[in-house]
Amino acid sequence: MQDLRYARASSVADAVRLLADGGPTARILAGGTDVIVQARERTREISLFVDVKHLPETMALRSANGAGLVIGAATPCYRIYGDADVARDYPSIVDAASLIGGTAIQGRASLGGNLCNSSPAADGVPPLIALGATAVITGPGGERRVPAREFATGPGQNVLGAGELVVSIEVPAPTPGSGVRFLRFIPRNEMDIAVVNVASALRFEGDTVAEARVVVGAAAPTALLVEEAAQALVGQPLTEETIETAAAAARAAVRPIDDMRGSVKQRRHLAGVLTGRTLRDAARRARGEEVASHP
Amino acid sequence: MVAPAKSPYRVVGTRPVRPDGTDKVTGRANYGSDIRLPGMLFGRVLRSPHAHARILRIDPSKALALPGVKAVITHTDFPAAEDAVADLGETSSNLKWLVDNVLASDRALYHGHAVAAVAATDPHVAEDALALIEVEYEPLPPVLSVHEAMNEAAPRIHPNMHTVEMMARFTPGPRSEHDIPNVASHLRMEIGDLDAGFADAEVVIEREYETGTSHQGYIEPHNGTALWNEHGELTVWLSTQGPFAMRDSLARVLKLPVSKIRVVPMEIGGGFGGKISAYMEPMAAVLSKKTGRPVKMIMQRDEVLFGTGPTSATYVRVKVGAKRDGTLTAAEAYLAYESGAYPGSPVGAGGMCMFAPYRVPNQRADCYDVIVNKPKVSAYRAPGAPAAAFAMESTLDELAEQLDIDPLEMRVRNAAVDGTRRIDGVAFESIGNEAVMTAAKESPHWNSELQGENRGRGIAMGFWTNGGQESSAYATVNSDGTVNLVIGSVDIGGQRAALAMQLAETLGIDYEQVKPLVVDTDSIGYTFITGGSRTTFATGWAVHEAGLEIQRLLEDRAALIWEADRELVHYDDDGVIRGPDERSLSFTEIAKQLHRTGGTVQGKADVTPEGVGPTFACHIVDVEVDPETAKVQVLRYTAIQDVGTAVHPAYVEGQIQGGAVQGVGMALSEEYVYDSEGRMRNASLLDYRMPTTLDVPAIETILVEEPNPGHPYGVRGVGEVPIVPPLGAIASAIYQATGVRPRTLPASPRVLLEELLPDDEG
Amino acid sequence: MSSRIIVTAEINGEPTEFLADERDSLLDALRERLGLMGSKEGCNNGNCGACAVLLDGRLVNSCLVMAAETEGARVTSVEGLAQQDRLLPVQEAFLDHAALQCGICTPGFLVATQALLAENPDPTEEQVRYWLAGNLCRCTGYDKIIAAVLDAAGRAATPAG
Amino acid sequence: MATVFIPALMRDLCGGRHSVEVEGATLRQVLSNLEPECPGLYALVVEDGMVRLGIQLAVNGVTSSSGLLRAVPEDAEVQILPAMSGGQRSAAP
Repeated sequence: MQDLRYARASSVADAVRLLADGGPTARILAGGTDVIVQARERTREISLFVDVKHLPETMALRSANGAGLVIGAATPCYRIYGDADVARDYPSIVDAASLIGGTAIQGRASLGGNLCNSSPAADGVPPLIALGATAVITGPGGERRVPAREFATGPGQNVLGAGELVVSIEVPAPTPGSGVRFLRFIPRNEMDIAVVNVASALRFEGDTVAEARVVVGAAAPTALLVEEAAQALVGQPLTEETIETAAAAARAAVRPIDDMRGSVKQRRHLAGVLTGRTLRDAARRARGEEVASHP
Repeated sequence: MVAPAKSPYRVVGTRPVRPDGTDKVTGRANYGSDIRLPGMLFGRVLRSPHAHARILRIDPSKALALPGVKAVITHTDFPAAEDAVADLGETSSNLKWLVDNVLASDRALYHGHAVAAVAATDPHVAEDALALIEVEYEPLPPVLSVHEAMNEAAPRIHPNMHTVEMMARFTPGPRSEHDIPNVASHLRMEIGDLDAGFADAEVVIEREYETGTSHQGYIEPHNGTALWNEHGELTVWLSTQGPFAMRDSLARVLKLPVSKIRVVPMEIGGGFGGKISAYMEPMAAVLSKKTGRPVKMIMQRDEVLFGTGPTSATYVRVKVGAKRDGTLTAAEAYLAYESGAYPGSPVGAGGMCMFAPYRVPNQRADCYDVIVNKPKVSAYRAPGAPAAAFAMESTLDELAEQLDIDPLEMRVRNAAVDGTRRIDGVAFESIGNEAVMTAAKESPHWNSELQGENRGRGIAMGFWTNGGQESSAYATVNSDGTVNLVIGSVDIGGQRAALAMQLAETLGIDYEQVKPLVVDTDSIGYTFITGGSRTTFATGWAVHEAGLEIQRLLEDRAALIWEADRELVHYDDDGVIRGPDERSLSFTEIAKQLHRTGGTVQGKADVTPEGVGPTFACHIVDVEVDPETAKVQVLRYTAIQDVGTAVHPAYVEGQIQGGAVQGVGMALSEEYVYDSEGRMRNASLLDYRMPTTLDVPAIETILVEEPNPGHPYGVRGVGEVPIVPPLGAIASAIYQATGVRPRTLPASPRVLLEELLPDDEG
Repeated sequence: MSSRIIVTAEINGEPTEFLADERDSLLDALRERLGLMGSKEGCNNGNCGACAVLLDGRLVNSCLVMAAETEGARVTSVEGLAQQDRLLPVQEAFLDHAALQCGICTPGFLVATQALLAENPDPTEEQVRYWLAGNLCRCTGYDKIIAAVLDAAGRAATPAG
Repeated sequence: MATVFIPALMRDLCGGRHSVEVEGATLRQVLSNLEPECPGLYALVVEDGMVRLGIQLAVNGVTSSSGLLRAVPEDAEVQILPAMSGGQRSAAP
């Protein structure tokens, strides 16, 4: 563990001040499941942890009817998937929150942390992008909102400026006829980093796909919103043919790398497979069918 | 015979709670890393970032200037180093290799090779100090596979080393006429006439197989705490499978007589063969000597993976010939195993075990021990056998398919029986091989129908033999009718229970009356490691002998008490001593009288038992392969094993289940991943993928109890053979599910997908 | 340079004040500062579960919690599971089923199981396996652990007579 | 007479024979009596008066660490084997 200090923020403004005073090596400490490992293994220089888990804003979880969902940036996964309203209205978020790490990791890890760690393979990010979520950022210059899809700018890099932190994530309310699904591929059945992950969101008008979003993770420097996949789906009923066209679009759009966790060929192929599977499940959910996130 | 209808024993064969159980479910048990001594310092190790590099300079001055840092050591701080350097050449360089592997001398030979160590007042400071030790390296080209290593153009990792024709590891024979680059030794085993055997065959197939490097994966990292006192006496507390083996290693590296070293075995958090060799312990000792304070060292997980001994990555080529009716006529194997940076892979054991379940009159195995720039391999559960068995079992399966014979029937037809000669010439005696195959044939699993798409069932055999070697035990009778049983065998998974049970059986008393105690190397006679499937067998034998001595002494005492003819006094199986005139004393009754009739009684034994019993296993596995992702899910698993007498059946089952799941890991997910520079890329339990609860089903076990005639209670070693069959069984199941036969393991989705994908994709 | 902090927390039911290095994880603090050696370090980066504890009742890996974070918190480690001289049903079940071999992963499994049963007193085998997937065991192949957990759930549901 | 099975790579010391019959009541006697038949073999198996590390000798298929003093029954089979048990001393350098 590198030499570092710990400070507990007493308010969002206090957190902003602590971050600003701490300089570029100050980091927000939410669940800590990434940053504590980075500090211990010295893969990222950190001199100060600013703990934001004692603030109502960062620990929020509100899903007012019709007004969307607000997830505090530090709200741990277990609270997210344990919430009946979230489970009903935002099942793809539950899909992700319930498979990040094991149970003990989910006791701490947060979607805000997942976003800010900005790993291309983050499991929490594709569902947020597919749902059109927005990160609410506060900093020395006040508050700003950045769409989840624009948040990460590269592996480990994001739009946060000096002294800025994500306070919460806002997710629009589901519209009638919509269905969402997130899946990842890992070699084991738990405790792995995604080789590829995909979130899909569909909105039907009758049998016709009125809106579609397919987001592929771990297959490009940041999670990738595959516009061509959406184009292949919108305006038609969802069929195995349109699904295959969307999957082919996902395969064509990804820019994966070869690393110890997966090969280019494997990732490209899996992007197609998971696109198909998430679309089928999303359609089921749109029809009101039960698709379980986990046992 | 699956299980004896009625056990002849009272205690053996029951399932009592282990004596150390309560401490282990309350967090009170003291493992090696739990020790805390006054004034203790904390040590850490600096490791090479290069797989192969000359070490030009090590400058610890900045580290030593850091407040709290008390000492830094390098290779030259070992007293044996000077002699060891002179011990170059082609003859046995054991000592140099041992010392160099603990701390690199002139060259770092693998990523993670220790180059310096530091002791400081606080673990954080020790870690800070590592970054301040300056090491100048000259990187050299690394050699990373047996194929690379054996190529004429390959750099010689040990330039003075020549291939020796060996009887066995470390035993130089004549220098080979063909000096193969980086091959430390070549061992050939042969029986019969191979050419005639193949000439006799009607079908011959030859196939190649490879396996990756896997690690024992014990959850407790290596640890060691040393105190070298002012009188030159060294005490080391640690988690080890072999306190006496560690004492021997320390004596050699530190040039100390064994009487100056006391090794205190703490509870151990898994070993599987990996906690025998010395790694940090000599460093902790020298750091303690330099500072005059106790020094505690604990490895981080990445150090465990790249700085200790995993098992060999392997290449095996096997050729098998058979008649049309399935009768095997000849089998030949070429095995090349990575030994890591120093000689000593378990390739000979691989060659010895792979054909053992079968009656093959003509056999040959050529075994090559190959140096590469990776960690020196260490023992891992049935060392060398899983990879070799994978090759043979897969080939046998393919042969059975070609001949249209059921794979289990193919094995039954060729089963080795009593009198069958193994490749090393030994003729089997009292083996349970056929009984295991019969039990497999009759098992619910084999007789169930496998339904569903993309599913397949595989079956494979495995063979291993267990060890004898030295063990000591003594037992003292307490006045309340209990017995303190003192042993030198570390309890790694229920050994206290299994040993206490054998003593209770011998004495005809209850299991609860025996209180086992594991002690340090000053407190008991030499006891070989807990490993090699030997503890319940060999230490059990010592315990039994100690019990027999107590019986004799109590007979003496009863005769004295009764003033009876000694010849008429007998200790009976029920723990009652009977004499003339229907006199009798129970164990508890006589125990009460000991102090008033001449003092306490102690039985002791030092044994080196023969009569080790070979063991066979047959595993059946059902898998489902996702045709789109190539992910393999194990659906059902049954392990059938000849266990001799199961002393504590629950721990026997546990050994089988644990071994099987380690084999599943080898087959599907576990492997070291290196980059082209030889750096290990996945040195964490996130990316070195051991099976989780979700990756395996319940492991059904069928215990075939074929008692070992060479042991008082019929015990055979059970711990190792269960890791042998899983690789072949799973590979065959994958073939049945997909039509693709994996020849490289692990059959990770990444590798298997390449085979399953249509060529036109992408 | 390291700096020292004083942390006040409730450890296994006892109000406790301890001195820690600001870099200490909760695992470091429990073991090195408080002498509670029951929580084990297997990987020190959240991948094995041997250090699992309850933090304000929630299952976490203590290697991924800073000691400083526990100011004002409730921590339960394996040492805090048993009540006076009575083992919990889950501890008894682990002993009866031989669900431990070397025992190094056992504290983490016990704490995790206790957390599971608090939330779901009657889990299915699949739910047990899912909940415990973050706890690695290398000795047992998990079989007897799962059996012990299912049995413990049954025992807890049946009050002792 | 005991029958000593000769390992493949030592057979050229014994005129290519796979096995040789010799007298001897202990392993030391058997190996000593073998020397005229297989010159050089003794030194490959015995070092400093003890069985070399890494080798084990089996009598009727049973190995032991009792060394050269072990009794050899009449008509016994003797094999010269590589040490192979899990975690044998020779597994570590």
